[in-house]
Amino acid sequence: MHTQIVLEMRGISKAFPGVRALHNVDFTLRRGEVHALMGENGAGKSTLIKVMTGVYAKDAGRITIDGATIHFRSPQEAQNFGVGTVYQEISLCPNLTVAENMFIGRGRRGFVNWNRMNGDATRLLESLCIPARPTQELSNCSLAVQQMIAIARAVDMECKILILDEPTSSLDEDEVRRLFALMRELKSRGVGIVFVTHFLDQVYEVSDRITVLRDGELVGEYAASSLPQIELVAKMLGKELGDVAGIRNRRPRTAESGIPVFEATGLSSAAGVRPFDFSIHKGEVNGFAGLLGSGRSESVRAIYAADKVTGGSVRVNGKSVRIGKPIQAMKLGIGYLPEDRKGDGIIAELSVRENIILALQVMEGFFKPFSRKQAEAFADEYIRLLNIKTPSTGTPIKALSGGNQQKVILARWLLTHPEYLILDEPTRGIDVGTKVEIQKLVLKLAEEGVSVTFISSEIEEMLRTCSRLIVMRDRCVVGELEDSGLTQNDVMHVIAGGAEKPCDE
Amino acid sequence: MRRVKATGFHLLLPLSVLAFLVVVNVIKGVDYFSLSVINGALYGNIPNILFGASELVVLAVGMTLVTSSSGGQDISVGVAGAITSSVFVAILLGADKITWWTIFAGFLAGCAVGVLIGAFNGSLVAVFKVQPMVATLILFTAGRSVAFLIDGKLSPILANDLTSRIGGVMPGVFIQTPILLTAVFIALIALLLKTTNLKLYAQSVGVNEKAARLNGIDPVAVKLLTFMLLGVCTAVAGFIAVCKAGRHDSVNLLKYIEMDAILAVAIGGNALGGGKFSVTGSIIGAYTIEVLNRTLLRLEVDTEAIKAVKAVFIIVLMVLASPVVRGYLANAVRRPRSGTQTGTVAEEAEDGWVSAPDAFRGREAP
Amino acid sequence: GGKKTAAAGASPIKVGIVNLPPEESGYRQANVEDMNKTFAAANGYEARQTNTADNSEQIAAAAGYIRDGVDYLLISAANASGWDNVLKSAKDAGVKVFLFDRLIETDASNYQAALVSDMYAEGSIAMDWLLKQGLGAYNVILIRGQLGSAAEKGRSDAVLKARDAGKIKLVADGTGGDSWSLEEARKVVEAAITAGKDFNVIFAENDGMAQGAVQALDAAGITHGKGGKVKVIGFDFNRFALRNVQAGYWDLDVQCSPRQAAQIAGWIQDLKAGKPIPSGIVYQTEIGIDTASITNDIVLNKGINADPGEGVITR
Amino acid sequence: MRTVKGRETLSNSNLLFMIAAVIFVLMYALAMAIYPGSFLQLQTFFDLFSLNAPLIILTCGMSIVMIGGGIDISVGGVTGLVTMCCAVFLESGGGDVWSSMILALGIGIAFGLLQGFLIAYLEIQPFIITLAGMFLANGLLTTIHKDPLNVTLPGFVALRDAELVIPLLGSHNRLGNFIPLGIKIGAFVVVALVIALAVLMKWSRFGRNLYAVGGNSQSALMLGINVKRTKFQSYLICGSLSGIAGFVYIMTTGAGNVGNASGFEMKAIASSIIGGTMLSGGVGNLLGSPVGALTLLTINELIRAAGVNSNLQAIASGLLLCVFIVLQGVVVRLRGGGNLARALPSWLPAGKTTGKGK
Ligand SMILES: Nc1ncnc2c1ncn2[C@@H]1O[C@H](COP(=O)(O)OP(=O)(O)OP(=O)(O)O)[C@@H](O)[C@H]1O
Ligand SMILES: Nc1ncnc2c1ncn2[C@@H]1O[C@H](COP(=O)(O)OP(=O)(O)OP(=O)(O)O)[C@@H](O)[C@H]1O
Ligand SMILES: [Mg+2]
Ligand SMILES: [Mg+2]
Repeated sequence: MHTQIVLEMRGISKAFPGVRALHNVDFTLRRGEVHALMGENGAGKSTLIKVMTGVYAKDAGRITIDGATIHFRSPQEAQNFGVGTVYQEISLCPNLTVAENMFIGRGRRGFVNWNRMNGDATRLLESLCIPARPTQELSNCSLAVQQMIAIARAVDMECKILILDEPTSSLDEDEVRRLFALMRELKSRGVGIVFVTHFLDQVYEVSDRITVLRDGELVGEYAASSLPQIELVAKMLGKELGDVAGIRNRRPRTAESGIPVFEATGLSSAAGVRPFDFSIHKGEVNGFAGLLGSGRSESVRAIYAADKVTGGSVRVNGKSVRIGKPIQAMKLGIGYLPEDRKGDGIIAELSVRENIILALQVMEGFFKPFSRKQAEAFADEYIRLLNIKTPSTGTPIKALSGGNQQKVILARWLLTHPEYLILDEPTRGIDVGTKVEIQKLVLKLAEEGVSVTFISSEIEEMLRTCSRLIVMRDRCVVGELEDSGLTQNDVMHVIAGGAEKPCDE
Repeated sequence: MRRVKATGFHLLLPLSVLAFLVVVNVIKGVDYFSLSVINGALYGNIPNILFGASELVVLAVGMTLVTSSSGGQDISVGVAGAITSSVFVAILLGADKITWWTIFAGFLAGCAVGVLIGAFNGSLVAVFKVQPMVATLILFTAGRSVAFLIDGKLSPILANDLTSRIGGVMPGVFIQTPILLTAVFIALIALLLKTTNLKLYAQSVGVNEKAARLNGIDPVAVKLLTFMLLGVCTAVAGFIAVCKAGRHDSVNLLKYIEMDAILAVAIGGNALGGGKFSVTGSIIGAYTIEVLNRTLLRLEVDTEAIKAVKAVFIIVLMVLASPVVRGYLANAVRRPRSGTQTGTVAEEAEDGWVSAPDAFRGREAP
Repeated sequence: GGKKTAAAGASPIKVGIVNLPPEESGYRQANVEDMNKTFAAANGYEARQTNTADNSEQIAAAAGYIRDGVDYLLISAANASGWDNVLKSAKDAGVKVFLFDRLIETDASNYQAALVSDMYAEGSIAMDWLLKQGLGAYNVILIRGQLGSAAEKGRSDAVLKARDAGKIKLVADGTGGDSWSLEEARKVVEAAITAGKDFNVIFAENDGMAQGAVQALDAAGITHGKGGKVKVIGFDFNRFALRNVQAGYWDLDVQCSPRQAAQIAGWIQDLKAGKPIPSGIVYQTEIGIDTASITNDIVLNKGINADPGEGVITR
Repeated sequence: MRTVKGRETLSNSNLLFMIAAVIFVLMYALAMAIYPGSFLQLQTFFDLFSLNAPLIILTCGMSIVMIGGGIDISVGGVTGLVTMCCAVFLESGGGDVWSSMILALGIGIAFGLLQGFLIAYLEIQPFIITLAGMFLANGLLTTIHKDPLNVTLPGFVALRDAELVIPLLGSHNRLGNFIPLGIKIGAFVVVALVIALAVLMKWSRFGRNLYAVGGNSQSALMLGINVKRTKFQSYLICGSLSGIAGFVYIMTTGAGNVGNASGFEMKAIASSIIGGTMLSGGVGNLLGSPVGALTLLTINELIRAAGVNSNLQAIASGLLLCVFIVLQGVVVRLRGGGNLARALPSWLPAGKTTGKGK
């Protein structure tokens, strides 16, 4: 019996055109442990995983599983070998049913037994409390549900290695808790689990060991118990993290007086959000709080007219206006960073440069293209400002790591210098260091007089930045919380149902 | 980061294909490039190629735009060219006397009809969300009859000096007029792409329509616009074709050119699934097809076998240029120097070379 | 042809016509027009015409007409085979079938009569004329139409036979493709010119391709027509082609008449009157016209499609 | 605990198929009402199958390739080539019906193998390869034999003329004679193939994998599907079907001919799409393929029955096509405003989003 090691990667290197994503990285996974893989955006975590599962061919290095050297040429081989993976960007097929997505590509049977598959799926969905029907088309499920389905699929595979790349990025606390319970159970069965996340608390909650990557190189492997959080952050960033606590003090006061920058009454949209009132003042930062699927995204989409607006009136700086299309919102100084980065945000094939200048360019108009030089200058400025890791401004955005893609979209809106900026989950998939940077940025913007609506599934993060929280449940606004004394518990209480006002039809 | 000046990497496919064909031609006989002056115009293989490919080039340009924004192809371009040129001819023959002005007016009317046709196809695609190939199937089915009805009588004849100069050569000008018209057209398209955001808009819509809309682009308008531009292209192509032929043959004018136009776009390294595009590539692609056709004639391939030989040519060229084969070659070249030269390769990606041929793969970020 | 005037009040003769689409060619346009004009309601017919180049659609249409109960069925088949069943059901239903322009490979008892052009004869007319020109050497560029089509087979046949007999030399053998394309024909000639080939005859299997070939000659500064270096031969009797011949710009055009309607209508009237009519294959008589034999009368009465007017040539 | 609201939604594949089917049935019913003479006869309906079996078979093949996100322009060319090869073979004296069937299938498979390999494993754009495939087939055809060739082999002629006669469902002809309903073998081949392929696409591992590949090939890869092999197989099936269609073609018409099945690729694509398959992949229902083809054919029959003027026939069929397409678009749009378009802008019909898998 040769040790407990199930997976061993030695000297892994992988280069993409223009970047060295991995350089001589070692990674060891033992049976029955949860091993967190940590690092900043673009550190190479996802790449390491993809090299392991055969999505990418490695340039150098050796991978052994259970002592045997293996070389997967496709994810299929990895899967057949007992490696279950949930990739960072949900990789399911939107046109298949939920059940199919759970079982496709598995097993050797030549024909599908729909009854049995749906039955199995129902059981699996129920056991994990996933609110979806097996016969539903996947595209009808929300992102979170899709993520849960992907996890359910991987978990169900009876694998010896389970890899979870940021599985929790769009889950709520309840679901995270359930996922962790599941991970512990699998662990007890001897499964080795690789876990990637940017939530430090979560790391410490489930992980036994932590491997840190930085800029594609191995920093080290540590036992979770012996690595304090501060030190972990320092190792990830290669420097000490600025004081998070300091942020809170600089929280802006609500500008109570004066005309709101944006004001809506009875706004509703075709996506199904109930009519709601909303306003934001100059320099204010507010946010929508609520459980997953409570309609936060839909509300801000209604403000930006991303969905068809079906009712309500809107005033910008006191003037009554009609916002029927995103371009009208943009012209009024509203910017919107969408929640679904892949679907609504990036233009995958276009370059980082084009992605950055897109919104400003559109506002300039069809007949006023920026010169190449100007565009480069804009792109360079924001790549520096947000510390975006990209080989060049000409790289297609799809070649960037998830977190860096998010920064590009943020840059796009900052470049338009909006008066009012809506950020829906801007910190999803963003590393700790940058997360703090973004929070600081939001507050700095507010100081400069920009109004910001900030949505995050981390209530703590919202508390740190927002001066006012609008609470939603079941697609309707149920309350509003203000002032600095708020704690996470207060908010949870309101969200959970101590309703201040009933949800009226 | 470093600026890489290497541009045009995406043109490798069409250019290498073209180069290969030229080499074949030169091996057949070194006289390939010989030029002479006949009747006051340059004559030789090269002018013949430029002359013969003019309509195809024009249509390939428009097809590229439509492909980019809508992710589909317009199969009615040949038919649309027949209709627009029938309008042109009708106006010319309706006038008392054919002057440069009537020709200009007829051309404009043709363009207007082209825009209308584009608007019709475009609105089916953009508003009713019909897939382009099916939307344009309507006109593909009905169009030649429409042209026939506009002609009124059968195959009207354009026997006059002015149009035959447009289809041939102007006195005192060294180069055949269709070549010049094509050059002017290409220049105008270059100007259009330079002075507007058409490329950015079309690509954004083609790659991710939802995201484009959230950034203030109106996908419906952009698709309509590209279809209308293609409509203008069909008018230009029809104009050149009918002036060349001197006769409006609603049956055969620009027949089967749609497949060649689509092929030109593909050979140009553009993904037929939409998104990033290179007009230059398509133009080279169009000339490549013309050269290929003439190469087969020059090699005196058996008439019966000519299509089969053409197919073999295309397949061999595409295999040599395929991403996989290219990947092997590139690896063989890159290996010894890996890690150091990052620049050019990064630019590769930017110009859509890497992603271009994935036409019908699911497009999305990794 | 017979002049027909329907007896007033008599119920119209029901005719179903299965033809190729007018979009197919100039020949077909003339043919379809001719059918429409002859079998018009004013002449006492109730005619329906289906125009498609698809064999199965044609057969379906014929079957449909039989079900509709037509008296006569006129067929110009896209495809020479596959008709047996439908022709039998026509016989069962007492429907008289006339074939026009194109033959069907079936037992002659399955139809009444077939009125067609003899493509082989057309080729021979041209070849015989050519060999009488006393050119010394005959270096021919052959430009074929759609390979495998009846016209291409028949017209090429004469050329290939003459070549095999050593009477002519085939310098280039090209095709205008499935669309009998002017542009393609031009390319064939251009290729021959740039390759430095010596030739003195262009045998183009239709007028459009002959025009393309002539354009190539003009661009290369090679003389043609009456007194020119190259003899130009076209087919189909388009009026513009005849005018070119008349102007001495081309040398020969061979007729291929699309006007079968009058003849068939005559037969129908004869049948009605109880007169005997021919059965089996009936060939139309056709002529070739060169610069010497052309007259305005021929252009106006025998030509098809638009007339550019006397003295007008197409460049 | 959140629960799912019990709204049952049709998948896009089924939705588009339903729309196509309903519109087809309505159109046929309307035709029966207006032109009872033609459309009330059952023979008219069965002739649609008997005479157009090759097209319907090709449409099935095209749908399969399109569901996988590809396209095959060569189907018509291959079908034509097969008819000629079979004709030459049967007329050569040494051929018999069974070996000619194998020959037909063999040619189809050969094209499928070649094109599938180049597209799936060398990742060349399917449009270029299959267009070249069409040229290749056309070129080989004219090289082998370019004149029409009637097959006279008795065994084959018997097969060609064979039909199932159903006396009860016949009708009276012009002379009052009773003509029983006849159904050709091709129609049965079609029915058998459609059922087999629909089962294949719905229940087989290959079928489901192909939907996944068409929906989002990247995801399909990550889900452990052998994307290349799946694509390869789809072209192989399409090629084989072209071979079968070729044999059925010659079985219907009895001759090899240059013009056989030319232009069928466009008709097959159109039929597929009308039948609810999306060119962008991942959406489609094999049962829709015959419906799409029948829709196109019924449009022809309608125009014939109406006796439209020759010069206007193409225009009329274009207009009918337009009406049909717009109707389909409108239905999808209306439907798109409902359940499917949850988180999407309402103007964006649901079909589109799943099609592209973005
Ligand atoms: N397909 C690709 N093509 C080119 N470069 C890539 C590709 N995938 C990743 N990279 C590059 O490799 C580096 C590592 O990316 P990776 O996705 O592994 O980061 P990560 O650690 O997962 O970051 P994040 O936390 O943001 O997800 C990045 O610089 C990225 O730009
Ligand atoms: N693609 C979709 N298809 C169907 N229903 C959806 C989809 N996306 C969201 N929903 C539903 O719409 C409602 C509101 O979703 P929304 O995304 O606005 O919620 P949210 O509060 O922003 O939550 P999240 O944390 O997921 O962003 C929920 O009932 C959700 O389940
Ligand atoms: Mg990652
Ligand atoms: Mg949300």
